[in-house]
Amino acid sequence: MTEGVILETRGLGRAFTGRKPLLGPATVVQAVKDVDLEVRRGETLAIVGESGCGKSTLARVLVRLLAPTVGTVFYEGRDIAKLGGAELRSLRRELQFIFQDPFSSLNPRMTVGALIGEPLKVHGLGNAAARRAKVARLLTRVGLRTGDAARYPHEFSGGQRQRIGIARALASGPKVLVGDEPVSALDVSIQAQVVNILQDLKAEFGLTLIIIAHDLAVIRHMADRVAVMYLGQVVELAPVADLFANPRHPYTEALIASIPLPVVGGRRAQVPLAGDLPDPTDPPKGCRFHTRCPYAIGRCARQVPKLADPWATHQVACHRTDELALTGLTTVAVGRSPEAVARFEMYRAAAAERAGSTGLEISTEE
Amino acid sequence: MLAFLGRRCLIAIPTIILISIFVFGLQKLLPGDPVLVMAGEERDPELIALLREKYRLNDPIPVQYAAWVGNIVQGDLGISLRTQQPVTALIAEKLPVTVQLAVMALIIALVIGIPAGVLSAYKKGTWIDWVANVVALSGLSVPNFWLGIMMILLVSVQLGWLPASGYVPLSEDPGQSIRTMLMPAFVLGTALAATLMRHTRSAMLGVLQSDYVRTARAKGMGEGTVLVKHALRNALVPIVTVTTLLFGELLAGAVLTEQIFTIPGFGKLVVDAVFNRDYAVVQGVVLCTGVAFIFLNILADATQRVLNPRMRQE
Amino acid sequence: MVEKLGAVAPAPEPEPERPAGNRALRKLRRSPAALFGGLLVTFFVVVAVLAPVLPIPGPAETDWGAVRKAPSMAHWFGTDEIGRDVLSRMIWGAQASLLAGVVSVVIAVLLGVPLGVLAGYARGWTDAVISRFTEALLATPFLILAIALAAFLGPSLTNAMIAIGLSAMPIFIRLARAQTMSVLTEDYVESAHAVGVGHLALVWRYVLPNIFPPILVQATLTIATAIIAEASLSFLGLGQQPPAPSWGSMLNIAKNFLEQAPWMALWPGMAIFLVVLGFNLLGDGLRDALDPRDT
Amino acid sequence: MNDQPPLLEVRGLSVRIRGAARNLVDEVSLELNAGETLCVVGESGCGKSLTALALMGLLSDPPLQLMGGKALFRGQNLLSLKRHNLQQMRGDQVAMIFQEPMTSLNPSLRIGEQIAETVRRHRGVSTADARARALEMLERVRIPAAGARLDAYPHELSGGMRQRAMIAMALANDPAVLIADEPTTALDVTIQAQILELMRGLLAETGAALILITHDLGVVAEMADRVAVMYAGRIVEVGAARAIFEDPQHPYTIGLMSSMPSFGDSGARLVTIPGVVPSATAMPPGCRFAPRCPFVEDACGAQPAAKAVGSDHMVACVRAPLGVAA
Amino acid sequence: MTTKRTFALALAMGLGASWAQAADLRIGLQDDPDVLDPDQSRTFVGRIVYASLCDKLVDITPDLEIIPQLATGWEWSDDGLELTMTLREGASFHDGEPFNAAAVVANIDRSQNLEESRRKSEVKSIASVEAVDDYTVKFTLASPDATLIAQFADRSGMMLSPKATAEAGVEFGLNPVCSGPFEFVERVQQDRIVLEKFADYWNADAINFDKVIFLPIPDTTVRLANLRSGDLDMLERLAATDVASASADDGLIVEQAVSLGYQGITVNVANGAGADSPIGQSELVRKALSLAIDRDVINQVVFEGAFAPGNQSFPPTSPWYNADFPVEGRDVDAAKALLAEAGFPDGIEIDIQVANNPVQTQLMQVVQAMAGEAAIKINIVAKEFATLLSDQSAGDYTASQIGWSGRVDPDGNIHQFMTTGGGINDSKYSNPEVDALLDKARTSTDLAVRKESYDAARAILADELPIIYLYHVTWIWALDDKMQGFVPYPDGMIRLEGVSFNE
Repeated sequence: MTEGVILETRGLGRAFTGRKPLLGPATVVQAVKDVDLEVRRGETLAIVGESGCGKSTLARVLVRLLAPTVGTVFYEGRDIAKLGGAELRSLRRELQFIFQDPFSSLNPRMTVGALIGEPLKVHGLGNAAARRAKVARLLTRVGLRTGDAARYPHEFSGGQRQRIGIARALASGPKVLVGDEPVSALDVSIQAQVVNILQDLKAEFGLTLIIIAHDLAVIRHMADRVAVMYLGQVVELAPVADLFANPRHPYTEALIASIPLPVVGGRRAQVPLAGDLPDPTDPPKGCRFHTRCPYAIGRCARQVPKLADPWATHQVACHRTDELALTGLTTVAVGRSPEAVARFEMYRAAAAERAGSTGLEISTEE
Repeated sequence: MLAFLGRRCLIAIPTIILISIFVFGLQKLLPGDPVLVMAGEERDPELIALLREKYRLNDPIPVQYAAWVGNIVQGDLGISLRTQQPVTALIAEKLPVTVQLAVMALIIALVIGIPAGVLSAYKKGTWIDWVANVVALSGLSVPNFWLGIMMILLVSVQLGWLPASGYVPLSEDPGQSIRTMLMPAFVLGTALAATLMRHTRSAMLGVLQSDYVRTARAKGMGEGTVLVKHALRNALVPIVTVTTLLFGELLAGAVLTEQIFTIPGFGKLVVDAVFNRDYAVVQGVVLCTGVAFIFLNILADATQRVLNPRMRQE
Repeated sequence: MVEKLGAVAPAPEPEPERPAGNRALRKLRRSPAALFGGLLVTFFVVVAVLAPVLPIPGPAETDWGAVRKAPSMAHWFGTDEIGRDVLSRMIWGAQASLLAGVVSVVIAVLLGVPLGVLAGYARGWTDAVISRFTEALLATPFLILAIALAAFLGPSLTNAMIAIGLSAMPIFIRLARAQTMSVLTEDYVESAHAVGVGHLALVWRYVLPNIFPPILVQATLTIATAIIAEASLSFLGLGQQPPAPSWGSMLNIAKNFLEQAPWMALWPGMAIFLVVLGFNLLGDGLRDALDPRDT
Repeated sequence: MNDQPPLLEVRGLSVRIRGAARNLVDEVSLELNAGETLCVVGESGCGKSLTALALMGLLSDPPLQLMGGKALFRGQNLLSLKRHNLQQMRGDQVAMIFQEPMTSLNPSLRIGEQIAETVRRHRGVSTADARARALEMLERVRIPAAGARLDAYPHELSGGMRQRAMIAMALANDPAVLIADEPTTALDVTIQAQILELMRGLLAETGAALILITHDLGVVAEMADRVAVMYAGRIVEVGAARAIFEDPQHPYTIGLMSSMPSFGDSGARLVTIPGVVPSATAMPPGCRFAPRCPFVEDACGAQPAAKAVGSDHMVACVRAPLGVAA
Repeated sequence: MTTKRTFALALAMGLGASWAQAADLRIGLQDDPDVLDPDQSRTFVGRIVYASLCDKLVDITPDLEIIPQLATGWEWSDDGLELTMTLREGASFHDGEPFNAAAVVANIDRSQNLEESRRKSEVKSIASVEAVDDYTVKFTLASPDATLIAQFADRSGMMLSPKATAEAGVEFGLNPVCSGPFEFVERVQQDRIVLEKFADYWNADAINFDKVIFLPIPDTTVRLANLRSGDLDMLERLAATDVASASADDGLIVEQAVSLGYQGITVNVANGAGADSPIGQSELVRKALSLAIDRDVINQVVFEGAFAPGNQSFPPTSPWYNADFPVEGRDVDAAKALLAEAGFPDGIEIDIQVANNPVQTQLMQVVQAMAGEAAIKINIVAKEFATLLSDQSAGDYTASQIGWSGRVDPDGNIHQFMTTGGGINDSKYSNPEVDALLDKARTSTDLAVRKESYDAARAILADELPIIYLYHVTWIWALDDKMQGFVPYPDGMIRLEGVSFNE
């Protein structure tokens, strides 16, 4: 184990087997394949990719919500598959998960207080009174009222529920927080509130964050490092600024190029990728991306590229990475008039002032 | 599809074995000595002993079960203790009767239930919906046998329109056959029509709210096309499933109806057999019904697959 | 930053407690059909409970001089085949019918739900065994099963209730199994795993409360079915035994006097119809009220 | 702007849930000129989809109820058409694409038939001709192996292909107006890029005008000629795309743009709009953004009138034009 | 409801009219008969079918006199051990086989020796039977048996084609071949039994129907409704409570005959642990119960006065009825006094089992109400008939409401119930004096001696009351008024000789 690495995977793979038909073999989907990843203490690692790339599966394997079919996950040097009893409980306490859908991930039959207090109860942390106090503290920390403890999830809006989910994840005092698309179900204005909270909490509790996302803007904003996945494999892993400015995998380039930017008359989103994702039950041989890659050569169809140099800061799995000059995202400037810029500043100041005067960035509903 | 059928049939085997155990257990469950009933008013002890021996009632239960299953595998369900007719023959004789009743009831139920359900869903929240729902719920709430009695009283006794009971084989006199079966089929069909109407309504409500119905409307399709081609066609998937399963229920639901209208079908056969302790008949009929029910289930699933393109390929 | 937010948070005002059922209750109260159903059920329950104190003749009190007399001022609902007051027997019979409906469903729920939850939760061979068992039970026609069981246990109201309960059990096994499996796919269950919630707590705090609404709806509707089933069994002479009245056994007798004394068949039939309608309406209302899709 | 009357002119469109106190869509007025793309942008629940459905006469009534307004299209008021005339209009002159390509196609009908039936309906052509047109449309939306896909069921296509089929269906009768409700939201970003590109191309070919409903400012910036920003059922700001992006005037528009994480300032705190969108049952009187607005003042208690702040730029805010003063 | 009615109307009008044909007689039965083999069958309705299907050696008159049928004459030897019968010439079986002495021998042999025969006890007394000539047959008895001739008036006397029995064996019932006025055509279980006129019947002139169709319709109301609607021409066992309305119906004829049987309460006096009860141990208690019951009221309330109140094993209409013991009136005070005398001044509680059919439970509820007024609390234990029977045999009961369908010969109504070791003596009543009297009555061919013995036994039984008799069923038939010539018989059978439609 490398110093500073809190979570590490080696040769990690997870397959899903379909129902076996009467004749012939069952269909197998390699949702995650050959993933070697280190997560450093205190960093925010983003895992990005399109639907079906295996990022959610990977997140679940990392916290032992799913067992890997091959490979190992090490948490602080220990193989989490081999943990049992007290060690497993402490793992559950230290690795926490935030779900994508704030509507379905909270038990509708439990009060908010019970939901947030549950991890404490499960892990036997404190007596009832202490738990109540802790719940109240957590609620205020995520910007809800202590009185909300007696209410039920359905009485809250999506953003508020996601805060409840975050408070619940934080209750047991985790070291690592894995968020599976934690803000993608939220509207932009609410998303910003939750992103801010996550960042504040990370700083306060010294958390390590692993964020699964498909929204590159959010990733650009939050992440320290980014892993790009395609069809179950990590194809590129790099510090965030480096990745956006100088992508080294054609797929990453395509992803970045596809982002529609909120700039009128700016760069139009490109269409560098033709066709659809291949059938995951029958992935292409060789480089899995070669069927859609504009730069593919014969070798790509035959040979599987390895994620080169696992210890480098910028890793990429592409045979041609050194010969290609790929385009990243340069600074995006909105052509605003000075009046408009001033207006935006005015808004920022007024919003901050208002948050200060009420003591809350967010006021509760109704 | 074949693979699907194969798998479903394989799964059905343990269930059928379980049913056979239930069915056989019924014999041991039913109190009262069948031989005493069979022996007649005088209850001659010698005869009783003889009958016990003849029907192997003295053997240990597992031995009896094994013998019974052995015979069934060879297509022999035994002999009615009461009339000495072979149970297979009895079943062959009664099945068409109950099937005719069930089919007629089903037709009545379909003719009433599906249009009512479609209309009610389409007119959701209006008085039409309200009336259809109240009528359907009433249909579900009225005890079948009471409805039967009341109808005999009204239609046969007071008005003399239809025969109060009995059965004429379809082959003998189709008109009269349908006439005698009409009232029972109606009584049996009411609850079914209600069930079907409610299922149709809920399936249609779901489908009518679906995006593709909205798409069809956005394309400017007429309401008739939307309702039938786009909505009902998709709603039919659950409706057909329900109907297939209901047919199984019908076979069972015929029990009381046949009792009241004195229709010599499956239901009457089995109830009389229970009361007469005619074990072989009870076992044979319940086993057949059970197996039929299971295959109807499989049929329902298969139909669903045929109707639903998403499930068609495997 | 966050500490600061917490520190200056306004003194939270204690919110009035709002249990989850409230919304459902409000919706239920807005549905005239459900209200009517509730009213019917309540009416029959009240009548059944008050039977001993109502100013009516005893249900077994006979009057040889008034056999099968049509409804009159003295006997509002007429008298029966041995000169008993039909109104009184109707009122006392309500006890039997309601009891039969409720008790048999309680039996079915208490046996069926744990089995169904077990099957849905444990999966694997446990599920296979329970499922095959359920299918076999379901494949045996309900009434035949109930008749056989009632015949086996001997004709009595208690045994009819047991028979109906056992016959209705597979419905609840199936429902509980399906609901459990669907609850288990919910994100909040995964969330519970992530937090480290144990199996028992998961079933107790997550599965049971969340499968409760559909079970409640099904139970209400099954009460309706069970009341009809009790009446059917009594009608065949396998339910409530004389001289104690039940609507089904009253019909059983009444069918012999359809011409001479049609009222004997009319009242019990109407009563069964109304109380069953009540439960059906209530069940429908509950279903709508508890349906999370339709807010 | 040109001097011709708009192709579609919406005035005072209002929708509410039956029996509710306030409108879900309140006095919405829009203009769509021939051949242009108008983007309606806003967060979930702002009424943008309801507006589109109302224009198509597709509001599910009950529970929704059209409370008033008119939508003049080629001299006809779409909102008061007889059912028969409306059906003739829909799918022919005005067509619509929906958000979920998964659920918006009929699962039990073949793709070809779903396109052909609208052709038959509106053009009265033979089955064979309609099928030929369906094939032509599938080719135009660049579905590979279009001939084979005619007889495919929707579930046999990928999400992107399905959305292409939807577009083919919508454009089959060469409509003058296409309404697209979040057409790419359910798609991955690379597929979204494909679809947006396709739509741009087809619009240019056919000259159809597009009302694009979306929540994604990036998509708006790429596609829009003009933009309408909706908040809580009302249009708060409307104008040429460049004006809206480069010179937004309404505090909500500013807040919305500020909340977006940009690709520049990694790690800094995002500016937010405090609070949450008011629920349908608790719409504030007056300016609906007032409770969340950092610039709120007493005058916001009254419904603000739309003010022109530029040649093609209207804002519904009492503080507009928002200056450094006050 | 309106829609339903219109719907039914529309369909009813669209369909054909009634299908009954002129010379087909349709008879509604209360039950579906069991196997149609006289040697094996045991149901009452089965016998109704046999009345048209199978001729017997002898028949009875409505007054229970024995008259010739297939036997034209008979003679007893003086010691009562030999019975010689002259047989009808020219009678033949449905399969064309001739009826003769050999056939009689074969039939007696089958009744005695077929394993499944339920007639064994009835012909037990016959030691041998021989064909003296073609049309004379001689029975030799092991001991005198006065009841034998009466047995020949029922299933034991039914003559089956020896060829058919030899071929079909135990399965004869699936296709019975006899020599009666009608021959078997088909049977659909629980639906119908169809018989067709036998052209070669010796008394064919008296038969006016081409076909007889028996239709089992258990529900009395439905049965009556079918008669009214014209789907039946006649039915047996009209409910007593329907007599008034059926009589009032111009289109119907009601015929009645008090049956040979009885209904009562059998008390367990010595049959295992169940006998250990006040009522089982004390005849005073049994008497008290008997006194508490008003048999007239039962008859009025439950049977609308159509049945006959009873207090002994023979109905009042029977020549064997003991007029010294008329049906006593109700006396609650006397009943209470008897209870007190028996040591139960505060009353007692008795469980009485009853078959769970409407009529019997109704009866017991009336009895329960009456007994209650005499401080006898009756708990009605309703059981299914099969259970009731096996519990009764096993002695697993205190008292049991059960009846007996009755026999032509008085012996059949009393001997097997009241003698020690009697076949169906479920109360296990045992009194040597009664045993002697009943044995004597059964062996004597002297009617006076028999009557005297039965009267003496009755005197004892009236005190000891192992069975508390309640009433005698009246057979009630309802016929369409186009029927004529029907004669009610106390055995409940339907004899079709001389019956016809009156068009």
